[in-house]
Amino acid sequence: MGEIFAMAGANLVSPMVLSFALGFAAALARSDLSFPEAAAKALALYLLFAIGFKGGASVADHGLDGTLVLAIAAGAALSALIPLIAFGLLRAVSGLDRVNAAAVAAHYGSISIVTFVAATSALASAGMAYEGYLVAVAAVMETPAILVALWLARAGQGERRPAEPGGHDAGLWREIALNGSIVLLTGAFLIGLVTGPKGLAEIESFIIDPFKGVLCLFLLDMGLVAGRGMRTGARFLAPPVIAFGVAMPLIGGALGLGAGALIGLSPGGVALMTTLAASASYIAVPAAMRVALPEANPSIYLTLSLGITFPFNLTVGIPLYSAAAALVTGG
Amino acid sequence: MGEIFAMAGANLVSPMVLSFALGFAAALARSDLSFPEAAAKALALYLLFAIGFKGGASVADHGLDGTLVLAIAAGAALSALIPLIAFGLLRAVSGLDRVNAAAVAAHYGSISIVTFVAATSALASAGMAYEGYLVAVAAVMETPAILVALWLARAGQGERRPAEPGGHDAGLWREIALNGSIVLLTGAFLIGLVTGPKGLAEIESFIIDPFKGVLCLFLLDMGLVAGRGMRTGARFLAPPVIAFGVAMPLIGGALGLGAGALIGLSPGGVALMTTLAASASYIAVPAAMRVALPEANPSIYLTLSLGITFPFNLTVGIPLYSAAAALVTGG
Amino acid sequence: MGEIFAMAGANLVSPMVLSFALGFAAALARSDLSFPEAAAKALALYLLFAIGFKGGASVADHGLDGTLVLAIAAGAALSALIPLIAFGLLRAVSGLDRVNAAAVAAHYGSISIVTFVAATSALASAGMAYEGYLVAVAAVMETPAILVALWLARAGQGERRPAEPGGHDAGLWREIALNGSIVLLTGAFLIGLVTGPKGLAEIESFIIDPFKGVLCLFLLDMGLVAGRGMRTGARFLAPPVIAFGVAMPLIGGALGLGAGALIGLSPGGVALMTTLAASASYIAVPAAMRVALPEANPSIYLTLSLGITFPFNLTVGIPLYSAAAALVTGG
Amino acid sequence: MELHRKKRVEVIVEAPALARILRFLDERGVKGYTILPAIAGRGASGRVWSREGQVGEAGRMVAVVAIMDEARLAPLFDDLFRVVSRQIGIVSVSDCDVVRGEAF
Amino acid sequence: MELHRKKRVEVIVEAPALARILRFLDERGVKGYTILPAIAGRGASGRVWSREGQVGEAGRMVAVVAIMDEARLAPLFDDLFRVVSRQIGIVSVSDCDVVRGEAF
Amino acid sequence: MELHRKKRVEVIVEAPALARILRFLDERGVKGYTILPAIAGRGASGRVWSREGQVGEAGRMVAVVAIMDEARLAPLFDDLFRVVSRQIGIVSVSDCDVVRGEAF
Ligand SMILES: Nc1ncnc2c1ncn2[C@@H]1O[C@H](COP(=O)(O)O)[C@@H](O)[C@H]1O
Ligand SMILES: Nc1ncnc2c1ncn2[C@@H]1O[C@H](COP(=O)(O)O)[C@@H](O)[C@H]1O
Ligand SMILES: Nc1ncnc2c1ncn2[C@@H]1O[C@H](COP(=O)(O)O)[C@@H](O)[C@H]1O
Ligand code: NA
Ligand code: NA
Ligand code: NA
Repeated sequence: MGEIFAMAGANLVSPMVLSFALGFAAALARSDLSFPEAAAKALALYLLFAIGFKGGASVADHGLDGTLVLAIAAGAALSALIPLIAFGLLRAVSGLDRVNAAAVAAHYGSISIVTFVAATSALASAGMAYEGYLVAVAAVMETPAILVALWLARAGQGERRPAEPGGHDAGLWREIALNGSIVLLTGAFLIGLVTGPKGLAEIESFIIDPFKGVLCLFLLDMGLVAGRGMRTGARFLAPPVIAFGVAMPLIGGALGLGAGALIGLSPGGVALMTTLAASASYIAVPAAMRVALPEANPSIYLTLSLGITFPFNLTVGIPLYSAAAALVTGG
Repeated sequence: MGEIFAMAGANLVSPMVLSFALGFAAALARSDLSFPEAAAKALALYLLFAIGFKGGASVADHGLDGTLVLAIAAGAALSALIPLIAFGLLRAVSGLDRVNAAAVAAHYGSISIVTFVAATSALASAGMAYEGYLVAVAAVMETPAILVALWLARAGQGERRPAEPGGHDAGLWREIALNGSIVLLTGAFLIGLVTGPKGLAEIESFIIDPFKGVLCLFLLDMGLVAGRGMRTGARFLAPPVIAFGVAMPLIGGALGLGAGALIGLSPGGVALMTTLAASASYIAVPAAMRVALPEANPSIYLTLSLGITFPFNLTVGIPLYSAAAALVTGG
Repeated sequence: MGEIFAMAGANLVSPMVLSFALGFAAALARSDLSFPEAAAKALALYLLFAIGFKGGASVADHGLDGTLVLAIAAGAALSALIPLIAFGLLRAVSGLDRVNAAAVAAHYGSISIVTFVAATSALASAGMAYEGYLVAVAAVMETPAILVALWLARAGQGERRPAEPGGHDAGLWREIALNGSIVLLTGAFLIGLVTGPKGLAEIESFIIDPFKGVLCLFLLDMGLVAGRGMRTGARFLAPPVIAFGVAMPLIGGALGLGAGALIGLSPGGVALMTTLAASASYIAVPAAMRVALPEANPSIYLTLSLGITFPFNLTVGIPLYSAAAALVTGG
Repeated sequence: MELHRKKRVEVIVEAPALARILRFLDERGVKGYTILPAIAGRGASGRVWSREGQVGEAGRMVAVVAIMDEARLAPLFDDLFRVVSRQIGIVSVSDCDVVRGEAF
Repeated sequence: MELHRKKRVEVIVEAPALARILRFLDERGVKGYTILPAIAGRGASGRVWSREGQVGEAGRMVAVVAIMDEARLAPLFDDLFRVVSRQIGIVSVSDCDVVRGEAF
Repeated sequence: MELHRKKRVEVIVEAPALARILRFLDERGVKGYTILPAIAGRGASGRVWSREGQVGEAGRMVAVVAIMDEARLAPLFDDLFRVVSRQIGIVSVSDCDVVRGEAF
């Protein structure tokens, strides 16, 4: 128990979390501190490339154990299941209409890769190893949630509305499946897998050594964006919606914890599976919702996911999930 | 004396100074070499974060000695005093009117964080240590000069002009105080202070190892911008104004030297205090002047600060101030 | 022979080539993965600065051997000669008109610095050293090809057309000679030369350690741009033009190989000279052609150079040129 | 040189919907368009946006400018408006003159 | 669809003054605006600017586009001009047509 | 405030030709202009471009906006069109109103 608090405390005063807090505070105080869009995107590309490559190289090094397929199946199942729970919960308690509830639900079934990255970083500091292929699980979890949420949104509309001009659905599915971040994460994973530890050795002073520092800068930017989102968007979040933003990661996380333990992941692996299930997308899914469900209000789902759930997971969630994983696996 | 020339020589042929010279020459020759705005801003964010964090971590490591408060008070006093001297000098010799003289004066009371960073880098090469909290002194020196300069500009207008539409002064003060670079510098300093050497160890391969190289690229860009400024703006600078741009850093530097020695800073600390006092802002203060004193001509203050004083400090000033600091402290 | 295939195989599954392939495939599949323009430019600036600096520092370290002047003269001669061959070949087999053939020819006489950088990286992996001043040779080879190609294009127009409004030719020559990438490459080379191994030591954790990783990210972006180019531009390339895009690097490379061997470069040096002669510009020359030969169709020369020749050189060419260089020099 | 009167259509729309708008313009045979970035804005909803520091596309706006003949615009305008009005965005039309009348 | 004639106000102004301009537009109840970046320019003063490589805001320009009803513009235009003319910048007004007339 | 009718010239042109266009405007005594970035486009040729990930200038477009008096425009317009039409780009002209008539 003491250890848990120690890890939670260490997490809270890590440069990563403090950088996020700095950005969040600066935005709330209306400082003009800001990152150029191009710089934020470049940092995100770096993080995706590095985390994907490292995962692949680690699989190449340690070999594939049989749980890989199970983990991927479990990830896909969680991504499809969580939106159903989220949708039910939102409809029951939040007063959001069907379309908005479905749009929010999609975010929670999908994942936040930055939360995942921050968790790997916290695990590394705590000396907990994890399965490299969880990066592939993360990539797999991005999409199913979107499909389920669209089905939820449209189930209520009786039948599909007539085709809109310029609105090919085929284009939409390709866009979702070939979404840049999935492609980069998966591609870098495959490159890491093919080139293995030798490839990693060639570029590790780029993708390993400065990784945590880059993550700090990126979290600083996330803090700025999240804080600005809260400043301008908080009025769109009714109290039950805010409560959902804290409760849902715990529910999703519990499912991830169970799934990870069942399929026999390592303690670190269970912690990451829990984190993935608990995290909510705020990059890929919002864009997909603007295309597929334009009637839903982005001020609700973006503010909730980035302004409430992301900070919760980053500060309280990650140490909690790690502790729970250690407990459950006896690790 | 020989040592001084040796250090000056070493400084002149350092990769940092040569990178600046390359940019300056390329711009004067009208090469189309240029940095994207977003890249330049990203480099600046990196430098602010890194220098702030290192300062804080160093204070956490070495403990606060009693001179911290003195140094901050001295910095604030210098920042308020230097504009008075600069203003008097400009009015006496340069022929600038009250508003333009006040706007220029604000720049010299404030500081250039890149000059500070270059000085820390030169000190490191020369093996001179310095107090980590001088980063906080730098942050404190940004603002007072602006307030004094506005008072100087308005003192002559009898009374304040009537409120302009859209021109809330309260907004202005908040903007100046919560200026992005002050917030980032101070915030990173605090993060370094809280996380200490352990936090630094986590991200030092990002904020320490590549630091000098990043600084070279940034100075290359500064050279390009300064050279372009001189090419298009030199005609706005009368000879006495140019002379001021070289004399004022020496005057300000002398005050900084005295203050630093009086409060008992280390030789490296005195060198930095001298550099701060000698340096002139070219990022934060110009933007503040466009808001607060739009009547002043930006071609004068930007060209002077970036095209004359910055190169002077970078090439001649820093080794001179370091040598003087060594002399005065007997270090 | 076995070694050659081994090196070719190793090159094909290097993180560099796979990153390019990932980008190329993502673009062909119409993924929305993309780099911000500012990030791509920043990566290019880094690579130019790093490769130039390293070359200069290496010359400072190893001293200038007498072949430097010969190598530069050979580079300039190749850059002027290759467009003549390319132009003749294109006019004979491709059906391109005079202006388009001349524009394409300019690209093949000039060089691709990224191909050069990738070759130095492959040489390093294979443990082959090379002369640092080849960076200067690369800089010299950018321009002559443009002049020859303009002469080829205009030779057929009888006499020069009357001056266009806004079309000063003097401006054009300065733009070409002071082109940003030449200035940066040459400037960084000179800085490396002046500051030598000591300067390199100061910034090597920025320009050496992360170099290969940065190159991977940049090649990923190149893959995206090249793939997008092929997707939208392939219809502008008739089969003989495509064949030219593969044959011409072999012809140019053979000339480079002979020249490099004749003047007595090291095996690595010959490999680089071959690579320079084989590579085709896709940054500097296209822009120059838009200014100097706006009648030529950019969809032809850009698609050919970036979509055909660059991938060919990166995957097949570099190991082939290295093997040939080893063979010829007996190295 | 003789000038020809054309319509300049300006669509300011959220970035995720851009592909849909362009697909629409392509299908309807619009001859050309140019996309300009926007950096921030505010709408009647009071919703403020800014692309500073943003990684995602949602909450970013772009401006599509297409110059075309009135005869080409008339049959597609209502549908264009319908596509845009489902998204965050506005459409406006103004007059302009060009030289090569047949190219628009 | 019926079109309604509106005014398109375009303010090209230095970036440090942007907050002041937007505050003004907000206070005067303007319903919406969009801010576009500019990359370079030259004015009557001969002053050339370019944002390449710039870190600071001074010496950078932006374009604010606001479409609004003439009845809304008339009472605020003189003050808007006064704000802009203290800064580096220009204001121009042109006609345009929109669909939802009441939204502007 | 009294408004003066001016012409707003908009040149959308490939980036490598920008220096040439600006040199032309400078030589002809145009009092001011502003350059806006573009991010993508398509023309009558079917050629699609996008500046995403691009390092070079070729295949990138910019928009030059210059507000000027009709009397100033008339003598330079034909030559401007000639310069632009050799490059990838289009020119359009529309009406707008400004306050300080003599400044344009
Ligand atoms: N009247 C207007 N003038 C210019 N841009 C507008 C106007 N109204 C809305 N916009 C733009 O369209 C976006 C969405 O508007 P809205 O849907 O009203 O929130 C705003 O953020 C602005 O960028
Ligand atoms: N006639 C004009 N047309 C378009 N933009 C202009 C014009 N005049 C000035 N500008 C813009 O406004 C800025 C400041 O102009 P000035 O105050 O005259 O130096 C210029 O740098 C241009 O970006
Ligand atoms: N009708 C149009 N409206 C707006 N922009 C256009 C139009 N036609 C061409 N453009 C722009 O000019 C570029 C070159 O056109 P083109 O020369 O026809 O390929 C396009 O990529 C667009 O950015
Ligand atoms: Na989730
Ligand atoms: Na100072
Ligand atoms: Na070549």
